[in-house]
Amino acid sequence: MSAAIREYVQPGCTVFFGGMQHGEPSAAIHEIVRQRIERLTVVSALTHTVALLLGEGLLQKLVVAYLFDLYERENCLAGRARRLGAYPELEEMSHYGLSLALFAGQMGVPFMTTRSQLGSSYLQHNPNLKEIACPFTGQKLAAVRALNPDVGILHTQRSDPSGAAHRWGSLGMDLMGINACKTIIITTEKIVAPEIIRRDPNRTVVPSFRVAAVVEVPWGAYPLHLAGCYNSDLPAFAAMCRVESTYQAHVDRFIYGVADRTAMMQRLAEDHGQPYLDRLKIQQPIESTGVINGY
Amino acid sequence: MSAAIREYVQPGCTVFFGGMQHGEPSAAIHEIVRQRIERLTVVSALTHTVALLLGEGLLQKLVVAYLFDLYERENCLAGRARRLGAYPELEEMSHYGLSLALFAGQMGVPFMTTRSQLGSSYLQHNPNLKEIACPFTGQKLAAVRALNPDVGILHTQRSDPSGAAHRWGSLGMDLMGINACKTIIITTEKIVAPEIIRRDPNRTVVPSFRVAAVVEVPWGAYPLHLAGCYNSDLPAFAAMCRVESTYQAHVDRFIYGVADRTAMMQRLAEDHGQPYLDRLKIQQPIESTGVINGY
Amino acid sequence: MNYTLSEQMVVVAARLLQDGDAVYTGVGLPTVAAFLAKLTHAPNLTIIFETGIIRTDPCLLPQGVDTLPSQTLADKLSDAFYINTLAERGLVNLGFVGAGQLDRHGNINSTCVGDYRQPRFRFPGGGGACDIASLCQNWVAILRQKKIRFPERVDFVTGPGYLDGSPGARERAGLPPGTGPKKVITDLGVFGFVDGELTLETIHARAGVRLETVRENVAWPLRELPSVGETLEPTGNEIDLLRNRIGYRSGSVTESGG
Amino acid sequence: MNYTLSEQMVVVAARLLQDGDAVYTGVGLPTVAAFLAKLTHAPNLTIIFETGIIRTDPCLLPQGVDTLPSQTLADKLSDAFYINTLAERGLVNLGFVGAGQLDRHGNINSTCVGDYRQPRFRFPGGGGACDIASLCQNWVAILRQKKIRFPERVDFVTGPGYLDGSPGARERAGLPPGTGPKKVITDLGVFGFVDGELTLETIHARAGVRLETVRENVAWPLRELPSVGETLEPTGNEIDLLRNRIGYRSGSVTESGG
Repeated sequence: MSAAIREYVQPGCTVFFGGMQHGEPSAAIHEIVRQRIERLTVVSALTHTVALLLGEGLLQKLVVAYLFDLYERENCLAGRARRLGAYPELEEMSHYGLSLALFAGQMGVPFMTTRSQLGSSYLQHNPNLKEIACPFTGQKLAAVRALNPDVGILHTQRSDPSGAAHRWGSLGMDLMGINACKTIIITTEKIVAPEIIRRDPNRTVVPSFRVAAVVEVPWGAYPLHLAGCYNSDLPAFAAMCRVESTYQAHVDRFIYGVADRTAMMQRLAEDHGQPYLDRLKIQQPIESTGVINGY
Repeated sequence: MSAAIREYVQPGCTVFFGGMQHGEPSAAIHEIVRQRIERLTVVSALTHTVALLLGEGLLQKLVVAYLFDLYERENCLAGRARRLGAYPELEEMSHYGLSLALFAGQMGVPFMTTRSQLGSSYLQHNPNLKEIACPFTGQKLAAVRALNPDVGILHTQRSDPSGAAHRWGSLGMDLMGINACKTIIITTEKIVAPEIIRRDPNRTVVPSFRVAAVVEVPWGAYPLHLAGCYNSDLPAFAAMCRVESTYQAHVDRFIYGVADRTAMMQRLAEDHGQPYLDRLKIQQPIESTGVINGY
Repeated sequence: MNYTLSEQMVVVAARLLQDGDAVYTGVGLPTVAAFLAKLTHAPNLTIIFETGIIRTDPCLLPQGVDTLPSQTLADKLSDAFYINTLAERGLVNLGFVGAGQLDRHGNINSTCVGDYRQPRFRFPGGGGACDIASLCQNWVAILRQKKIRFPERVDFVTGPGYLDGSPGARERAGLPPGTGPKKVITDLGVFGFVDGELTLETIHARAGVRLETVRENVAWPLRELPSVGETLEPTGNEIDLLRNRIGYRSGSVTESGG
Repeated sequence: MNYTLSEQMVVVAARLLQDGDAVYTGVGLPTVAAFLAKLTHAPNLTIIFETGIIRTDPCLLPQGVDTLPSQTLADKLSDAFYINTLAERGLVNLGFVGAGQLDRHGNINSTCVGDYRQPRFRFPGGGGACDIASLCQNWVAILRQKKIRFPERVDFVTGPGYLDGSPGARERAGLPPGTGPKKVITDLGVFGFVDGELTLETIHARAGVRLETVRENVAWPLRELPSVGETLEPTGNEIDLLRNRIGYRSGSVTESGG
């Protein structure tokens, strides 16, 4: 993880994180904090641990529809960013607008359209939204300019060593987001044999020639839930962010104070007992019927 | 099948058939022929049994990128259509163009863009393609007008009784095509319990509120192959279409002469022996590892 | 009958849903309302969450929109793109949104108060609220009512209501014809729209709310139906389902959707 | 060494592929060429079929592009949309196309001869050929050479070559900068492009093809490299792989991709 982040996430670059309220690459985000990679532009939707980049003053710009932590009454992170002189520039659009920006990026076209956001104030404040007329019908549309982040990080349930990975559960902006990126890092709960991936190639996220690095990192989305792997521990995360003292203690002990995610999970087990983590695991797994291929 | 086709496929309507060289809804197409539903506009990509609609004079218009049977040296179908006074109007664009027309239809926006087809003659002859300039960059783009077929038919490997269905294998234009349609008919190799579908909801094609009818029809894609089910018998189909005599004998015996696909497959077994069909079945099935959900 | 104002709000919202509807809901009261409708008069309801979850069975009450319970045994798991294409196609009958503020013409603001670049107050942002407010056939806002949250004109239109309230304003802006806010449900009353203006329809009188309180908690002279009624109370069955089947506890989920 | 002209064409095509390339191939010779490249000098080749199949392992030789063998154990199964987004993003290094006709400036016609609405001759249509010719970083046409198939100017541009041949014509049309046809492989020779004009590079002399035959089978005065070479013959290893490992029999697959 350390090497992949160091090589591909440069200070000042634009990063997309997958995981819209589901299975975000939080271990990768911790590593970015640990390496203190600064002046990042972050493109993301409903990711929670991006809050740490805000609190640690590593953001230059946020391209988002929503970030809970901008609500200064609720926690200490935006205030910390201000004090560090690193309150990010905001570029805002709606969630659908953001998904279209990334989709256009995936497609290699300069924009996509929707009627959403017409009549709203987003169009006045975001230069990457413009009103246009349809060449066939004349109707008004909001054009959303394409986004191609420098690097994208997606956490997945399983991947082969080449980066052919399976992700399932709700997909938020994962597919258009990761496909839009110039460089792709896959983090995964488990590295598996290529055959496991290729027996169900419909579920493969991107072909491996698109993947720059693959990192195995169990619990890589904690404190988020990840389908098939573990439930979320978000209430604890939200409580920790509320005030400076608990926040500072948390980042010192669980990010700067450890080498990696494995060490972090060990500390969590030490501090709270192994049952604290065990209760997050899937209690009643439901396995799907597979699909058949072959000839 | 008979009732679903009679109710939803009206003379003169626009029909989308899924299955781009993979698992097309051929049983449904046979039923349309059997009911002699005329003046159809067909939107499709690399479907083979659409040839029967051409040969039977049931087409008014084709919205396609390619149809083998337009090649009059190769078989008798376009010639038959001419003699029946039903050689269809052609609206042509590239395959990617067609997928974008359907994608725009799915999205509910009036067009999508690509650089493909710029410089080509498609733009001069198809009024549903127009050159536009990007509002952000000024660059030229081909705008492809949205298509929303009246009815779409997709054949699937398994579906629950509500129409929540799983389809896998190569997907051609299946997803954007079926989503673009106003009314959706799902045909399926096998009706299964809802739980089978819901244990892998990432694979579900459309939510069931979008589905008007579900029809169980084993061998529903024959003579095409269908992942997990059977290999193709396309050489036999192509040979049959070459000359009038074999073509006429085929449609008389296997379409007009039977009530449904079950009866057709029985006739095939009678005429050629059961091993003829058995050899099409998957000889070496490869089953995927399932996915886990639950909490 | 004992019930909380949150329960009253949920019940009003649930009753707006019709059998066969597809509803786009956010975390909190809207999801509870959808589950309640499903268990009462709308068994064929389809519930859509913005991360891509489409389900017809209720699930364990999500603490967020997206949880393993809300994913598990869903009818379809898709993404934020797919569910909005359903909305833009006109296939989503109703959307629920929360809002930081809501103005006289139903415009919502979940972005900021004051100048956009130097705001006096920052909300977390609109998320998918603009998409719901723009694209669903109709939408309903649910929020607690305080005067500061009901300004005459919002500083930032995060989600379009009837804009300036003039006839056809949404359509002129390019929004899909016939869409717009249908109801606003607060802890004080229920509002509709007449000529594009927020209009009080009923107050939660049985729960002790007075007309004066409703009027005092908007920043302009409130338009009212000629005869403002009393909000129909929850039935015993509804409260039983809410508490014992759905597991809803007032205060156990946050108020806002979208 | 005994080999057929089809085998010669395949070998020329295979040698155009570089290790690490992503190649968009159609049925027939192009697929055989990609498999051969994979087994010789380009083990890290990614092969893309237009129905959505992306694979890095060769498979049983498909009779069509899409068969159960070509689907099974693919690296990714997607759709016609996805693979073209890869191309438009500039991520596909080379595309192979077939063509009904190819003209002096590399424009291909797989649509019709004569007036579009009253054609003298109808081809089956372009399929994905226009997408490959428009979007891939470069493309290669493979077709058998007859004069009638090499007119000076095609009646319908199904896939853009260098258009009128003027400098920057593709870019002026809006096509991605730097794209365009790179080679044309026929059963007589191999052509490149100089100043946007088809230019003979080598002839299959060892297989008995004469320069005159190549010249006679285009409809205009053919441009040639100052010194037209002989196409490098297939090696014994290539022929062995083609026949015994890939299972290619000349005539067993059709010529055209796209």
